[in-house]
Amino acid sequence: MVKLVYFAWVRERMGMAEEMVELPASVVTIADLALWLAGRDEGAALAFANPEVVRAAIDKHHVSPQTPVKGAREIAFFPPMTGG
Amino acid sequence: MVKLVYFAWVRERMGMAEEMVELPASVVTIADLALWLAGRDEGAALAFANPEVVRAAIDKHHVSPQTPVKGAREIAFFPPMTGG
Amino acid sequence: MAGPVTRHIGVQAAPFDLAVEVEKLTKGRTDIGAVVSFTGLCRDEAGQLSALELEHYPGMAEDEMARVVDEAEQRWPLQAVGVIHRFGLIRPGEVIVLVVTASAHRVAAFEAASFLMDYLKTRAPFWKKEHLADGSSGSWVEAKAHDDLAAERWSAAQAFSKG
Amino acid sequence: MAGPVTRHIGVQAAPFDLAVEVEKLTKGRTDIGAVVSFTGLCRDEAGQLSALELEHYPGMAEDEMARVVDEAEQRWPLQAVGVIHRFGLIRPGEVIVLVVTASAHRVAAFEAASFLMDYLKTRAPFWKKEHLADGSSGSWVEAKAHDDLAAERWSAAQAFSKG
Repeated sequence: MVKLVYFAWVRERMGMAEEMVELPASVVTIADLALWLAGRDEGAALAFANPEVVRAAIDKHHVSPQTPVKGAREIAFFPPMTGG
Repeated sequence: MVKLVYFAWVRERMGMAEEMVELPASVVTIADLALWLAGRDEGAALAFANPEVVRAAIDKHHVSPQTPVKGAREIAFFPPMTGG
Repeated sequence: MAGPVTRHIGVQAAPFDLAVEVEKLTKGRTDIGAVVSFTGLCRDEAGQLSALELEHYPGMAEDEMARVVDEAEQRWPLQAVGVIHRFGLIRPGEVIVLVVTASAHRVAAFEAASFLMDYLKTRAPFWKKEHLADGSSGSWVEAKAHDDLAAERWSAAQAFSKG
Repeated sequence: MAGPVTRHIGVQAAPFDLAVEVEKLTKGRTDIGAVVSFTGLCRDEAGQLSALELEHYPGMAEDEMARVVDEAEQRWPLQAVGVIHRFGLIRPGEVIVLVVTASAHRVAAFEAASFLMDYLKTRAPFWKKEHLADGSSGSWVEAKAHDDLAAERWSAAQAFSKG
């Protein structure tokens, strides 16, 4: 089981702030996970409509789409940051 | 008559903060004035020992050594600035 | 450098006070020559905006800010660094973010503060949503390409200096 | 820009308070997005210095600071600018100079503050004399070549942008 957390418009489109999921064996990278989530429902499809826009973090560190998800406890998806 | 004012180590070497002088006709530029002052006494000679180091202002505006002194009411000589 | 760098990192809902934060970092020290502060404030966008809502990723926000400060400390001879970022509802005229850098010399303080802001903008997990003056909830603020470029110039500078 | 630029220029013996000066320039405004401050402090040079004595050219100091601020306002879209320079005897840990810039955007505020400091260092008529901890009067601080270079890079930037 891995904890998924969502922020800003990714959270709004997913319709939730977080969830616990069991990842299928086919999900190896962050990009695989985004694609898998996008196939679940309409909201998720909208959240990941432009997957290259969505950023990800594993255990609170920024990662690229090619990063393997194996061993992750918490995976976050969010839009490009707009703080500061 | 023109007012001459001196600052920092130029003031210390000149032995005064200001004076009123009548400029001879031979003094046309700031460089001429520095040379003329340097010839007056030992302190002044020391103040203008390296004339290219001494900066000048006419009526509170920075000027170059080539600037004519004609019409000036107040001419200042001082070292390179070290404020800030 | 005289000992370790004083640092303060804060992620908070409450406003902060510039003078208090600068004082925290510099009080009683006689080796600091330059202090640069950057304060980011909420603008009303010519009256259209009633507030910004700042969402953040708790835990990661603090961690990422600490990593950005680590990097600044490695690049410049800093004596003190403070970074505070607020979250929650912020009204026009209120402060959002503060960066304070202290160094013996001014160029290090200026560059480090500018670097910290560029990196916070593109790496710290905060997102702004607009609340409009007409009562409606506006859209999420979009990231700006020029912010990415501003952050990238520091990588280029590093690559260059490493030759 | 919303109206004229708020400006405050001061040449004074008394210390100043960062928070008060920033407040003067920004209070009640909701169009400012970024405030950068630079504070220059007297360092004790590892205990060797007991004070700096700041001499200035009254009248020209204020005029020259105003001219430098004019130039900054022409180069960047500023909303407020404050520049204060102290004279007289200043002890380690005390403030010497303050620059505050406010703009809608952070790059303008950072660049203008950095420009103002570079130009003040090379153009404002102030001179520092050291008083040493052993009671002796030290020498006049010498101007640094790198300060001239720092100021010159802005001329190069202007020539380039006009090019």
